[in-house]
Amino acid sequence: MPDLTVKIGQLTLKNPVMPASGCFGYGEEYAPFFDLARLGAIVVKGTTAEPCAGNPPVRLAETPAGMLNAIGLQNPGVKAAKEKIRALENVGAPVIVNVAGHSVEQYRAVIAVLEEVEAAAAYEINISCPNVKAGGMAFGTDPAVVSALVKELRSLTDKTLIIKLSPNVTDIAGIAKAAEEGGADALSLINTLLGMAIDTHTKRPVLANLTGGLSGPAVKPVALRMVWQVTEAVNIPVIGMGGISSAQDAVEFLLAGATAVAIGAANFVNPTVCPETVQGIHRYLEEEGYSSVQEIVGLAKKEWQKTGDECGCVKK
Amino acid sequence: MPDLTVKIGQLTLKNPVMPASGCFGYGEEYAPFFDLARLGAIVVKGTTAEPCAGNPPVRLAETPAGMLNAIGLQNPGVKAAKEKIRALENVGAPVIVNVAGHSVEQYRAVIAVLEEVEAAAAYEINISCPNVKAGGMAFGTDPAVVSALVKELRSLTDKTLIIKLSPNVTDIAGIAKAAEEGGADALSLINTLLGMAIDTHTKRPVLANLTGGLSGPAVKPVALRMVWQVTEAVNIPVIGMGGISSAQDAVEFLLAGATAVAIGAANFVNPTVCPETVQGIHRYLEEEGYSSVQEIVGLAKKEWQKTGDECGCVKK
Amino acid sequence: MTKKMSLEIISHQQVGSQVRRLVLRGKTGARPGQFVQVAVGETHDPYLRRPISVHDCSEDSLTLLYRAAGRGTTLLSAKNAGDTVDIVGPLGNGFPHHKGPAVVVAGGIGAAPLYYLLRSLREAGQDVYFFYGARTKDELVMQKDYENLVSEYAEATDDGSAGYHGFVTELAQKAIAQREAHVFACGPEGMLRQVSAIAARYNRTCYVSLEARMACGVGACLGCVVPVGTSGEYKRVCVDGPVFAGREVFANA
Amino acid sequence: MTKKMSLEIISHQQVGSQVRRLVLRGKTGARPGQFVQVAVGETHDPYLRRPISVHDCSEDSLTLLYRAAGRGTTLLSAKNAGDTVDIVGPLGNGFPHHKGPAVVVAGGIGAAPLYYLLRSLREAGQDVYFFYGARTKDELVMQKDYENLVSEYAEATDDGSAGYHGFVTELAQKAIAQREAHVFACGPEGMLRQVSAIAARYNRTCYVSLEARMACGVGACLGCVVPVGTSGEYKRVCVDGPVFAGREVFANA
Ligand SMILES: Cc1cc2nc3c(=O)[nH]c(=O)nc-3n(C[C@H](O)[C@H](O)[C@H](O)COP(=O)(O)OP(=O)(O)OC[C@H]3O[C@@H](n4cnc5c(N)ncnc54)[C@H](O)[C@@H]3O)c2cc1C
Ligand SMILES: Cc1cc2nc3c(=O)[nH]c(=O)nc-3n(C[C@H](O)[C@H](O)[C@H](O)COP(=O)(O)OP(=O)(O)OC[C@H]3O[C@@H](n4cnc5c(N)ncnc54)[C@H](O)[C@@H]3O)c2cc1C
Ligand SMILES: Cc1cc2nc3c(=O)[nH]c(=O)nc-3n(C[C@H](O)[C@H](O)[C@H](O)COP(=O)(O)O)c2cc1C
Ligand SMILES: Cc1cc2nc3c(=O)[nH]c(=O)nc-3n(C[C@H](O)[C@H](O)[C@H](O)COP(=O)(O)O)c2cc1C
Ligand code: FES
Ligand code: FES
Repeated sequence: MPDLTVKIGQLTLKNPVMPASGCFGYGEEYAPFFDLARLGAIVVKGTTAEPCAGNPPVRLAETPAGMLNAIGLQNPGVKAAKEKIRALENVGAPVIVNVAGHSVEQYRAVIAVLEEVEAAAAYEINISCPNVKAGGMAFGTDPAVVSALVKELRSLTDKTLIIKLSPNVTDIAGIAKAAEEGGADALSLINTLLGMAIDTHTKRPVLANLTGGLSGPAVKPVALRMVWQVTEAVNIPVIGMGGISSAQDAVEFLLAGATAVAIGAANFVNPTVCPETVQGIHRYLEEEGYSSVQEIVGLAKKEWQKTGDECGCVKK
Repeated sequence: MPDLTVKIGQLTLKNPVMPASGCFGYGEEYAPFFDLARLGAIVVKGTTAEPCAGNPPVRLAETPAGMLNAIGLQNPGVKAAKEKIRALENVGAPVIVNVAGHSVEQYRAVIAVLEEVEAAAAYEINISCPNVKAGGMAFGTDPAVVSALVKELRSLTDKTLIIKLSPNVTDIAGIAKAAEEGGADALSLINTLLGMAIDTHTKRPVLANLTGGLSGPAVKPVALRMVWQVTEAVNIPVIGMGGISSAQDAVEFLLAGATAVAIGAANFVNPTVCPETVQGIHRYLEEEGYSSVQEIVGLAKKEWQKTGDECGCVKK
Repeated sequence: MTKKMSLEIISHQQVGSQVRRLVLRGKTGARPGQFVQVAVGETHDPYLRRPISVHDCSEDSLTLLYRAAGRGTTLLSAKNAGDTVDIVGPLGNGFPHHKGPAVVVAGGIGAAPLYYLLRSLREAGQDVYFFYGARTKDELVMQKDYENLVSEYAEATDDGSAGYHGFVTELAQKAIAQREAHVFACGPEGMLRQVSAIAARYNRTCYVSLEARMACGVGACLGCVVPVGTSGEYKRVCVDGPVFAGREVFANA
Repeated sequence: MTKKMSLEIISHQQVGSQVRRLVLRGKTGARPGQFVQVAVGETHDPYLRRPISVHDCSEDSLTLLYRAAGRGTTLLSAKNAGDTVDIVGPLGNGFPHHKGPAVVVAGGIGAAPLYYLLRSLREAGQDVYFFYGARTKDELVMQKDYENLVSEYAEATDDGSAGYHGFVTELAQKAIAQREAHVFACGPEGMLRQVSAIAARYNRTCYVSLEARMACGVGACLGCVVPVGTSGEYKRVCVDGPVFAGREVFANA
């Protein structure tokens, strides 16, 4: 029986698999398909200080091996979300609350309400949100802003603080280090890549919001690369995500250095993908003769010796 | 008979379709499949000052709806490449030479040789190459570096100067503006997204080079978004690429604002994709009642009125 | 109970120019107006499931009627009897039960879910007046099957190639005006909006079945929303619908 | 002439535990040792074509023998007689012509391209000594077909479940030592390296057919390279190979 438990901040998860925020509602939608207690954790939808209606439709577009979404943070606001989070109290898996905002005050307001809610075991801070003060550029694109935001939030809570990184940046490792310096307990990545779809019949963008977030198998190679780079750069655990659809995908992220994994869009395609992934990781560890999931975290780094340099003809 | 011609700098292309650099060798490999004169232009492999052996194998990995490559600029060096370019002189399509380097001197050296070669009608400068002086960070990630590099190259040539942008940046529009300010005649985008693959059996990265460039249909939504953003930001023509596999894909890029398109990995899957795309664009224009391809360049921008803001609940 | 199931194909026939009838073996307990999310292939491209209404359902079978138009449904159409199809369902609220006569209006492939509704209304002994419209004759499929279930049946085509020459809403208008009946409709949005407006005018309860692009189909992704009322609020087509009161989704109707 | 073609499947049979024999209708003019790039599906996933050797070729047919192991080949294996398969080919250099007797060594599915080679050597009246190895009996397929074409035939399995208990290179070693013959081999890299070394020791010309991950298959992408010689230079398996002189690719052999 391999040991599947992993630690993320103060949380001990019974296994390293959780749904990704925004892809699992508040859990109730997937309860008909399997016992939610089989999850390592439950990550709920991005929660804002005030209720948010979200973007107008069309909000979805299918893309090759993936999808675009432009939901736009639709959520009932933290006061209503609190009740839904409390309803998950005895579900048998810790609840991680994804927190969104367009200003530091908005993040602070969400945490202020949830500090009292015992069922909210950890915060996952979505820093891909457009920052109103910075003219709409996302919080997560500037290391100085990230570090300041994380410091501020760190001062507000003793709960596990996870910072969720945007992949739409030049230097993901730099952003990750800034979050670590700010006091994050863990990082999660990647959020969606910014994309677009155009309809050649109507000659208009498909999404009412123009752009949307790309996720699904298409983004897996980018996500895996970023998880590798970030786990090289920081000493806090990383929750890896982006295109995971099977246990094999999940194992790739663990080998690359992720301590746990989250599954997003794949839930839509296969509502039982999360428990199947737990089982599959279990089987992989058994077949390969490992006694715990921790043994394979980052293993590809140890196995790997770069045989060349970045380009065969660079002479540094 | 719709007019398919487009202008890129001083070049007038008979149609807006060309193969992407590195995906079409020096043309000869695809000559058995169709008459190369049917192409708007031929873009040849990245050329460096000295011969370059490239990266060790494994250089390729298949990914969902795409592929990773880590060829590493293998090419015979500009002196040998010159002969291959001359061999294309009478092929019936202008030749665009992709130029790569790890320092400003290296780019300069390539151009110095090619200035004498009439068959080299234009340069496409690949600024995704790791910059030795900047510790391996790519040239294309810093607007100041881009602008300085382009200025330098501009002073060396009167030929059409196309700058090829890396998508691995926070602010593609800012980089594009820097290239325009530096004196570029046109831009091409996107180069590949940096990605990685891990083999769960060997527990090692698949590519000997660790990371590779992701291309193919998987990246199309990201490419399309960047083409939209860049054509909003600059006044020079853009050659759009990234995941184009059909005329419909090509039309999406034109509608988004690209003046021409390039097709990369899809040549590997369908060696006649380029001429089929030319035909398909022709058919689209006829069916939709346009008399020239220029009429649809950027049309989606005109058709589109943003119905919301970036997030339904941002109050700026 | 909503489940993920792999069902064997009993038959898969072409019943119209682009329309296929897919009969699957299995007990789903689906109600009229519900739908299933169909996996059209085995790979990551196409990526998402396709929402398809329940055309009919029995103790041990589930029938779908769909138009093989785009990439995913075309891929689905290549499957043969004996192959299996992976579905998630039944999903959605379905049509509500109401006593008394019903006016049922179908536009094009929107007829698909109405067959099961007609059959259950018929079994409950209710009078049904059914109006079946399409752009052209070719798009009317399996007309006899519908006709056999109803008290009154009429067709309309935009081009006059079959039945009444004009919109099906014009036929429906008369029936709605004449009869004290509940109205049910499925078809293109423009048609549904009009049917809702007509029903409102005559003060009839009216239910429309909507379409929206879906990812999860179970209410989790918030991708399939429609605006309801006039407050700027959104509801999810997959779980709050696909059947809505006409007044709710066509506020100005 | 290298072309993109859509060929009809004449037959598609399982001939071993995971091995399928695919016969396509069409004139390709392929030579022994060449390969084709096969489109395994119709969508973007799997994305790349699969390189498969020409197992046999006639005026109006092309036969492939492949192991349905991974995602792409498994998808291919679902195609039936009457369906079409899209290929690009013939590609690669093929085996060179040499007069005189030949020692031919096959490892596992590496036997596939050697069948056509054996047939053409036989038709040219050349003596052929064929050694067929695999890990276990199950991986030896269509043995009779090979046996019928050659002067000497022997099998080897790593586990002793059929023929000689040991590596096929041990059988080949004796034959190469004894006979003044050219050597041809296809199979796992380790085996090819050894066969090259043995041939070098006895000063025989030796040709090996290599595998590499490919994208284009036509020499354009530079993805499929192998190091040649000792200079750090690379050659493309798809156009400079797949057949190489043993000495060239196993420099220290
Ligand atoms: C609740 C519901 C019930 C439906 N019932 C039926 C039915 O019984 N018979 C039938 O023929 N069709 C039905 N549809 C429409 C059907 O879902 C679409 O025709 C189908 O998804 C198109 O897929 P494609 O592969 O043909 O097209 P593609 O162009 O490949 O589709 C691309 C993407 O857009 C989505 N999409 C495209 N058109 C529609 C549409 N009209 N509605 C929703 N999503 C769309 C697809 O699901 C997919 O995600 C129903 C839709 C909904 C929402
Ligand atoms: C010139 C040449 C001739 C070949 N001839 C035959 C043959 O006659 N019969 C046969 O069974 N096999 C042959 N192979 C090997 C065959 O190409 C691979 O087994 C096949 O590509 C694996 O695809 P998959 O879908 O099963 O695996 P996947 O795991 O889905 O493959 C993923 C990717 O890796 C590549 N890949 C995986 N394994 C190999 C491999 N061993 N060689 C090259 N690429 C690989 C695939 O092409 C694909 O791009 C040949 C290979 C080459 C290069
Ligand atoms: C429909 C949808 C809604 C999402 N909503 C959120 C959200 O509210 N907050 C957040 O941090 N990430 C959100 N994400 C991003 C996912 O949590 C995840 O980071 C991303 O989708 C990559 O994983 P995947 O490829 O497995 O989907 C959303 C993704 C999707 C597809
Ligand atoms: C095998 C391969 C080699 C490439 N080599 C080069 C190169 O030498 N120079 C360059 O600027 N881009 C190179 N590229 C990037 C392509 O030109 C193109 O920008 C990218 O692949 C996106 O297009 P696609 O999705 O159509 O492939 C290469 C891409 C591939 C797949
Ligand atoms: S499709 Fe996901 S909420 Fe309706
Ligand atoms: S596969 Fe492209 S060069 Fe060989």
